[in-house]
Amino acid sequence: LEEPLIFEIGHAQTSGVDLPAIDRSGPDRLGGMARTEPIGLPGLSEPETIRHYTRLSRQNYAIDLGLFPLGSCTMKHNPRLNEKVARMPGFADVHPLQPVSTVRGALEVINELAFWLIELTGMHGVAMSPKAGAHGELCGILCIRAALEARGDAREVILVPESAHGTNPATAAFAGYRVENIPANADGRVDLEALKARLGPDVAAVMITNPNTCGLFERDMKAISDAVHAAGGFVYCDGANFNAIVGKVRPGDLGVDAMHINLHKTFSTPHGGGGPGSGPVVLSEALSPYGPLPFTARTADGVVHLVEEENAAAFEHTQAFGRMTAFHGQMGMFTRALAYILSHGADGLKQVAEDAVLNANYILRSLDDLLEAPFGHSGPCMHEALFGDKGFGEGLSTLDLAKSLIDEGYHPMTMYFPLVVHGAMLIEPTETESKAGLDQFIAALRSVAERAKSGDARMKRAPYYAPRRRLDETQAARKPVLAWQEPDSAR
Amino acid sequence: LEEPLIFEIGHAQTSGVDLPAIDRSGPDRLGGMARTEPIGLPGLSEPETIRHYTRLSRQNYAIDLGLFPLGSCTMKHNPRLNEKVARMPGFADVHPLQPVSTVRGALEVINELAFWLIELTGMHGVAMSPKAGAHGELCGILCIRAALEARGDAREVILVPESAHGTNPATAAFAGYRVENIPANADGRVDLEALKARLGPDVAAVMITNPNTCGLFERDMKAISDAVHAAGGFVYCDGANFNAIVGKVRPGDLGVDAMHINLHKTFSTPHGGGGPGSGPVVLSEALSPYGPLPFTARTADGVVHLVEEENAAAFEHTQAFGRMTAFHGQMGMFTRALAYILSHGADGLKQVAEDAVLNANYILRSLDDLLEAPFGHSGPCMHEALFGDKGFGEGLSTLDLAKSLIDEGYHPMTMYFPLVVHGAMLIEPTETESKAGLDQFIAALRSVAERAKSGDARMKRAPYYAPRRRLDETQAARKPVLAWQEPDSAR
Amino acid sequence: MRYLPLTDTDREAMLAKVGASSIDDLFADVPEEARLSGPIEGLPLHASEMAVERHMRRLSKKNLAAADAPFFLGAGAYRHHVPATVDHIIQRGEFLTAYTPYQPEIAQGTLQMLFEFQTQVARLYGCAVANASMYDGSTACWEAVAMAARVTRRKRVVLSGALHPHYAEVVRTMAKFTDDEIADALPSLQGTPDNDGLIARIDDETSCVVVQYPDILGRIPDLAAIADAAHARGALLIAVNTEPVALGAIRSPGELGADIVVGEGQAIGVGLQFGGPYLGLFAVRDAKHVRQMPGRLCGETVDAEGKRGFVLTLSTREQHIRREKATSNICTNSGLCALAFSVHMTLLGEKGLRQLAAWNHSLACKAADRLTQIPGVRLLNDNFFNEFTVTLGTDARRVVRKLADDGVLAGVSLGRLFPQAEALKDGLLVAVTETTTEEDIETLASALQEALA
Amino acid sequence: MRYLPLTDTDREAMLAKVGASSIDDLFADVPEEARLSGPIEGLPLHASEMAVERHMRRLSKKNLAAADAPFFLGAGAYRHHVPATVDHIIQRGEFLTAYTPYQPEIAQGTLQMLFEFQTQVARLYGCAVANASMYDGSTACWEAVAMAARVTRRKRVVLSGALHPHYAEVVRTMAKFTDDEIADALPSLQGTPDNDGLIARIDDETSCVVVQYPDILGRIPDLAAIADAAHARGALLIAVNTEPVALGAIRSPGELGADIVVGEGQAIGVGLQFGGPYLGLFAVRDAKHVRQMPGRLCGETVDAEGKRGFVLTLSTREQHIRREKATSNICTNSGLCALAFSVHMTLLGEKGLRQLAAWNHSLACKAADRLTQIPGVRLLNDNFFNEFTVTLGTDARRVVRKLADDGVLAGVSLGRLFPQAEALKDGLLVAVTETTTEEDIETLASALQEALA
Repeated sequence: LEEPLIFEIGHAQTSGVDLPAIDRSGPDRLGGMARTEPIGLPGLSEPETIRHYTRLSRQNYAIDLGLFPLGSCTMKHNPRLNEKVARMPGFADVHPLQPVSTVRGALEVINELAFWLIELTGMHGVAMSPKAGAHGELCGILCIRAALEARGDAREVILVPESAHGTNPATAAFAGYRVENIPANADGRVDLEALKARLGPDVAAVMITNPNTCGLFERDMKAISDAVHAAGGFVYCDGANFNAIVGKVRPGDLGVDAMHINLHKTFSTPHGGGGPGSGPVVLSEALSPYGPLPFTARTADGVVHLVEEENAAAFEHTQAFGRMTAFHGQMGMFTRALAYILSHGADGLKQVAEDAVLNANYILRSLDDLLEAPFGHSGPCMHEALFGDKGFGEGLSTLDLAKSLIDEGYHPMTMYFPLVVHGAMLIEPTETESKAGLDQFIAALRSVAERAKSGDARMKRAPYYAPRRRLDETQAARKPVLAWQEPDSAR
Repeated sequence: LEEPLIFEIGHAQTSGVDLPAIDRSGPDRLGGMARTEPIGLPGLSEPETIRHYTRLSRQNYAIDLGLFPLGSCTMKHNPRLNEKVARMPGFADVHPLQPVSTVRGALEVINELAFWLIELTGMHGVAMSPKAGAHGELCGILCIRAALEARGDAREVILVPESAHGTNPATAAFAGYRVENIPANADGRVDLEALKARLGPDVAAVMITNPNTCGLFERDMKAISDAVHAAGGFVYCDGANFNAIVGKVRPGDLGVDAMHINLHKTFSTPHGGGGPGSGPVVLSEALSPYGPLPFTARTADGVVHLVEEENAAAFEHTQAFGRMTAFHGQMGMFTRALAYILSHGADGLKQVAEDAVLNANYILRSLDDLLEAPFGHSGPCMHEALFGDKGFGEGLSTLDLAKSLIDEGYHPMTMYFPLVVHGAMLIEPTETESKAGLDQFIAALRSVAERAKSGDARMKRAPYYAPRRRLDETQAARKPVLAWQEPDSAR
Repeated sequence: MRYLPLTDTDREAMLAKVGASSIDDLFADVPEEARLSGPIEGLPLHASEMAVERHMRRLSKKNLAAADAPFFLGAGAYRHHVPATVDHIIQRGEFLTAYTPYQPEIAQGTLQMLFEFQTQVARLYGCAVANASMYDGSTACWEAVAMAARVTRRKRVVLSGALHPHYAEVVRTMAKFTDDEIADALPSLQGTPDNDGLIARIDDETSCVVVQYPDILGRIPDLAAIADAAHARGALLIAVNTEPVALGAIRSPGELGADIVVGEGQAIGVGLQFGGPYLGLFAVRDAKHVRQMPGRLCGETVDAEGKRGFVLTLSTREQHIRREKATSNICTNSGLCALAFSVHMTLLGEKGLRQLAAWNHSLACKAADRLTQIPGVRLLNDNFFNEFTVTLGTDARRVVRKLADDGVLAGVSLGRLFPQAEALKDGLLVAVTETTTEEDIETLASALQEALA
Repeated sequence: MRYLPLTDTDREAMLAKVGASSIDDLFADVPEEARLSGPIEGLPLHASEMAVERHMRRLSKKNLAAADAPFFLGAGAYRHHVPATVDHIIQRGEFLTAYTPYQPEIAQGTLQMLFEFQTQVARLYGCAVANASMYDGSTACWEAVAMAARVTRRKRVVLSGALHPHYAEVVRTMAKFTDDEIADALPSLQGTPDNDGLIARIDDETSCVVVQYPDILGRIPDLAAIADAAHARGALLIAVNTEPVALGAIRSPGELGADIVVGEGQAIGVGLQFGGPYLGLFAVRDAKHVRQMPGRLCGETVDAEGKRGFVLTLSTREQHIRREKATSNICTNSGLCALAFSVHMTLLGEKGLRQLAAWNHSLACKAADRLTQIPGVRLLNDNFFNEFTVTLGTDARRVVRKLADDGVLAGVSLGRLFPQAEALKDGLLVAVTETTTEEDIETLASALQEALA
């Protein structure tokens, strides 16, 4: 049975809520702006609503159904305790502008999480308000720009490795910088000498992902940081891959000045089909004075304060570059992330990193006889394993392999990223997969890889057994249909 | 992907809970009964657990996925508010033996629900503790037996119509009665004259289902009651079909002495894959003194009391026949049922009955040109429509039609019940189905009915598209495998 | 009305299709005098979700939730921490809103779960076969008694005095109607159960002996000795367990010779819920008795393609097939509670169950030691799992009520359980689980000391 | 550790497979000096679910939840009743734990939902196209400003003084780095918005005018007049809405000529959550601007068999394709909040939304009438939807704090929102929704009267 759109089954006169009749005395006070035209919003009764969305949900793949090996995305198990905690009335049912005396516990959550993020990264401060990873990147880069401007040092360039996430250059550009690429060496790591050669008085910052998107730890990270600092620049670290080293390595010890933390990756707040994320940014001592408002601060008496525009001076924070968002950040993600950190504890977080890396290496070494592993010689991988498409049969691509994997019951890996590897396949199993589960996945992947190498033309049209066959993305972009329209009025 | 059993994927040393290490000083105090042998219980981590049960769940059909047209079962929408209400800490997290002063609200819920059940049925009292419909039947019959014994009137026989649910005769037998059948007339209703002829001093009670399992209202109900009462017996009404008349007809007005109410049917507490149910029994004035303990009673000062063995005398309830269960009944179902009743209100419950009956008649009249409707001439049906298998092609049965309906995306109807119709198909759509949904179902049913009449042999092996093909029930019963065993030790 | 999808337009079109001029036509078979002329008296009209939620919340807040007080009640219902995963799973619509799995092709989720549940219960109980659950422990206990009568063709039931009084009362109630003869007794306030006295009551007419393990006072009876004595007279031993967590620490009833093991499964996964819905567990040590069992059974089989699958089986025992000749009139199980139990047990696993049991026992030992430091408080039983009896030298019922007024839920007084037994009235049953903190124990001790001063 | 399935046996076997003798071998590329020698300082070891839940509950109870007090706060975040169905749906694992729908064949659930969501938002806003959501209203507001600069190739932004001050501050912050010039102002305590003053600030360099509707004081500006003025100068009108329920009662910004309509969707389905996660809504009146839009878009297409399906589309605007040339650096949407919004909106439907809006407005009118009976309290604006400004004749901030101490959450003081504006300090914003009872209004009135006496 195909599930129709709500616009095809609902009616403007149907409602799944019951509201009392209004006893209205006198005219409205809307100043003549009362809505007169129909809006065009269909309603469904509650049973129809439950059924519509339940049926829709079953067309989705999800972690709850199986391995979600998206490299760089850290699709790990989302603990159900965290969902329960986030719904406690003291967190879910408080208004961001309530008098501070009535939200002390909420401020304590933010402060406690901030404290552990700083501890885990070995940094000096943290901006909690960014709404997602890319927002956190922007926040970090703006801190750098503010710090440079504070010393009257107008720099124009940010260096970004070719293998970086697209958000890195986009963020740098959005913050008004010119982006230049840094080359990689044959190992898949940043070319230290080339970088050093490029450094100079125009370079505001280097944005590095570590572990990098080839799945490798940047061995020279400290040397890179030292060189950048010596040239008067700052080091931004993309924290998307923090899961590989959490509890084992502190970016602050490697000279990083700013790093965003995707709470929805390392700290397992649910991805929710595309968000919400949450991207706190940890900051070095040099950058902390420029962090945005608001934030929390615990005074010696143990009280946690909310520091906003009006009382920033009292907390000696007068150089804030501004405000990233209304209110105080993603509270609903903070409660979940804090519950996650406390559940794992110091030993558990270390085990997370170790199992994540072990699982990735297990995948790497269970497949590198069959699939090209371009950096398989560069040492162990971290929490993700990278493969290329060398040896695929005529006309078959990474996309075909990925779509064939759907027919085996799995979500595909990240494809065509990083850009430095042809037909890249980036696999991140995460630590919440069992060995038995990995073995099953490896067997499935080996089977499709063998078919790809043997040139099985059937793969060109995969998937065959999904809720939909391949979708025509070209048509979607060429003649965009972005909203439903009544059939008679439609194109 | 096939989902293995937990015994095939779990380990005795794996656990999805973290418990602190015990600091045990001194030996245990288990009196030498400490467990030494392994138990054989596998554990799974939390991610594996979520995935196992999520995958299993997807092999189920459910109301949330589609129409569930099981006649006599009243599979209607389960409101989500009710789930929320049942989980409120004051209901979910209270112990049944807490001092009464700490559970006044819980007792009020029971009392308030009891009040509305009495109002809705026009009866005199209600026993709230029965755990399910059949348990309620037993309770009602025991009240009747206690009442008869109290007047020194030992009767031995209970009369039950042929079309009754199996629980009716089973209950009567369990309560020590001999069961005799009452014939039906050509209309599908109880043969009043035959019944009258059978009444006598040995007949303790008549058990009637009204609306009956042929989907018809027993027009002569009042006459039946009068006759039974005149003969010194009692009238038990099976309340399974109360949904057809709730808010419109009160069984008490028809002379009923006892009727159980399936809260999981009429009042929509979830079926949960087979329970828990809840079966309060409403009682006439004649039977109320014999109702079991405990129950609640509101005194003139508005306080709700728990009446148990020790204080029954204070509440002038000394003739209770005993106790049906530990504690006070299905609290978790009471909260849901009360929320359901208050949500619908007097107008809504009436609308429930009307829409349930309208939906059933719509199905009856949309199919009776194609399928045999044995009592289609007997007037409108109530909340369920009954069909027979007349005209099916050679070798095709109701079972084949039902299994073919699975391939159309629907759960089959109730089959081979009531026993009075050959190859019976009993369809109860309930009031929570939309007209569009019914139309789709009717189209599907017409299509399989047409195939059945044309003798489509392919139907013998349906379903084809379900998670399983037809299962071998004979083997299951002949060589029962009722628990998992390690493969090497297995049969 | 938010639960009713039909619109007035739909209703009109449908009435036309069925050939009725109004909805009243469809109720034509209901005699005029039986129809309600107006709406149900006193019942308000339909209400918004918010209004109903508010009303129910107001009632909820009139109760003292266990989480909001030091809490020590047991006596057949135990408060354990239920992982959030359990509630997540049981709220999956595919489990929550499914019917009894009579159509196995589209009910393998429920069926496989039940098969796993049966295996878990059978192993926990040391039995060959468990059924797919029953209403609760007390009704399962009666069903076991009725089954023993069928198996032995005898009618005399020996109940241990230390059986939960509600369970005993359910058995007595039902026996009145089935003409079983009940030999029961009250528990005596001794440190060890009176096994000899119980054994002495067994005779050649005895169908079964019913013994709770651990018993209502928290003592751990010697099931093996009772089993031997029962079997020597041709009777069955029915063991009743109301705290399944205990079986992570003590030997299983099946291992000790119980023929039928029944119990309350609520402690694992289900929660307190003011007494229901709960989860009746039912198992037999020897598979030969399976056809005399009540309740649903799920069995393994294959489908037409040879794939493993599960079905409800042996239903010829049941009422919908056998009608008045059924082994029981039961027609539901406690499916969703069984799921909760099974999910929680899967999360625990053997390791977790044993750790949980050890933790419960350890905390209970601490509590017993602490409470017996209070002048006037005496520990009745030296051996126990997570629940024990103390005597207070005064009416415990009064003390419990007083402590409740002070916000401490002190335990279950024997006077509440056995109101007729004057000799027991000083006794207080104290249960301790992993949800009890050492601070809770201290609070109870202080409050108790003050109340007894 | 309950979230980690590997056993030690697994780990050994896997290390053997990868040819490492210990896990440390796999971290060989991490320089020795960068490795932590011990565990993170101060962080305890792993904890049971119960222990963590207790800790979090303790923190939760230190807050005064809105349900536990008469509650009148708004100012960009509104408390509405969210049907239980909404939370049930967003907790379905298939929605909760899915990734961005980059593999459309196995993500039609999320994609169809987004397509429906986009349509709902577009219709509510009176626009042609809405995107699949953004972080929140304030960041959506900035993205609209940035988009206007791309469309008009101008750099001067005129902000209404009655724009939410946090929104204005986000725009000012970002503009510092993009060299946009911001012309802003403070609101004046007048009963009607200063449309003329705003219009006077538009010049030929203006890329856009940003106007909140209803505005931060609860007033309803005449968008049509502003739109005309902006268009006459070649500027775009950006309308900002922070209370979508209002649009069930008042005309849509698109209908009135706004070019870009952005807002906060939190009020429908999402809840208060102390400020996040919220839901940025973003729509354009004219589809021609779609390629300049930021954020994800879901579009309809067909699959290889011709069946209707949905995909993320026009991604050449986005960072993962365009990198530094993208229209925005945004790489998530607020997917689960969008789902909550869409489910709630589907339950409401047009009828429900209009009823809800009417109820809010009616209650707000009652509250305004009641509060203005208090000596010293003056209603600033005669026209409003569900939120209005009163002046108290004294520092409202102080009054709000005092009432909070008495358990009444009285509203948002203008002093909290505009600490720099002495002239506004007597002002109090009062929001009233369907969750407000008449009793709440009475409680507020009494408390306010007492505080002002």
